[in-house]
Amino acid sequence: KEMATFLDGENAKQKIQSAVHRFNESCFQKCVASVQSPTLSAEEENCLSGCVNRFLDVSIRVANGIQGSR
Amino acid sequence: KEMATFLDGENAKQKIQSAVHRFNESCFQKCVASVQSPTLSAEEENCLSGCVNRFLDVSIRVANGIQGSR
Amino acid sequence: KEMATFLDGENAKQKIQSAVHRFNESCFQKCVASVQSPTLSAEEENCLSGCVNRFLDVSIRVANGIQGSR
Amino acid sequence: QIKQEIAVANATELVSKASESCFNLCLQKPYNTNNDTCIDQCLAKYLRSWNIISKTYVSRIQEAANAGEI
Amino acid sequence: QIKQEIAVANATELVSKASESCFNLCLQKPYNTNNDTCIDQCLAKYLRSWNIISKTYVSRIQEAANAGEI
Amino acid sequence: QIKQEIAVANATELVSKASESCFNLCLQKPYNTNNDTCIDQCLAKYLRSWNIISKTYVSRIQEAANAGEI
Repeated sequence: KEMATFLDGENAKQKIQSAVHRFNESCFQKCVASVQSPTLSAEEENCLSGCVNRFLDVSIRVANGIQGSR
Repeated sequence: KEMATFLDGENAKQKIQSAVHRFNESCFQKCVASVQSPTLSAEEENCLSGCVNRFLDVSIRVANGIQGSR
Repeated sequence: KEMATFLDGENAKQKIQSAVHRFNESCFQKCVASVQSPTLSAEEENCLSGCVNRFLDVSIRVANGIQGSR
Repeated sequence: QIKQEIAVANATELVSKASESCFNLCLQKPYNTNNDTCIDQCLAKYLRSWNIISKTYVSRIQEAANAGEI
Repeated sequence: QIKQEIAVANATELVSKASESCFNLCLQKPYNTNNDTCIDQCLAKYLRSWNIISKTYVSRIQEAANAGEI
Repeated sequence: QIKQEIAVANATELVSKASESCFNLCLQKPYNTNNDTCIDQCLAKYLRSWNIISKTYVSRIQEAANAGEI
């Protein structure tokens, strides 16, 4: 029983990590066009957080839309 | 035995569904460039069915070509 | 025990094959722009081996960089 | 229960792929605002496209099966 | 031990995705020379981006959980 | 039997990746006609590329092993 709870928790953590990898790959590509310094510009940071927030908005809308169309 | 047949059938269905997801992702990207209405134009529909048909033609030719080259 | 050694070996081979598939997909796309003949030009061959060599250099540098940053 | 797991996996895959395609078609940098109308129309198109791809693909498999090719 | 396997899987994924993004931003055909400064700066940016994406994503999940949506 | 399963998996992966690359290099919208000559030449190039990538990659691993790095 404790093992199952532990595994569920690890599983959830793992899903979150995978999602962050996927979002970061896609948003980094969209928001970071050049590498002149090791820090992100304010514009890039703004773009990155917008990218992940809008992607979540879209995913929720799409999921609801698909459920509604059934 | 019945369970095995059931699983084989589900497995085949699942493979087909996965292929449709893959084809749709790729062909939608190639054929649909703008979203001004919720319906597909005749041109887009023609492009989509051409895309999946040609992709299957190419896959069959490539599979035969690889077998022949052995 | 022998079975385990056999499986380890097959596993390593499989990992190498997967990496070659991945590198080839990416480097072919970067280095081969047209298909006028069935042979690779000297320029394309040079680009392909450069691509995989540089990709390995980058991966090693990134792996060391990540370990160092902990 | 296996059927249900497959259905869930398919729905998840559909949400994920439709969201990515529609994000790319409907949103622009720096991703500060939503565009719900575009997302809804895009999703409608994506589902229609899915149906075309699925029908075309399944009929090709049917043909091949009837011709004894598979 | 499961925790450790997940950590290794995550590090591998991070190395692989960061390497690909930074290869694309820092190297040009025919890939005959390295560009270590660019790779180091790119990796620094990639890790900073990862932190932003991760923080934003987790706080969205938190919000949704607090609102009883999930 | 495990060896055979790996061989099948590799062939499937090769067919799938070569088909996608060659589809993109040889066919144009709206995908109404085939281009078999282009596909055959593309496949020949893809397999030659595979050999170069594989040889280069394996020799890099060999070197690293000889130097005691892995």
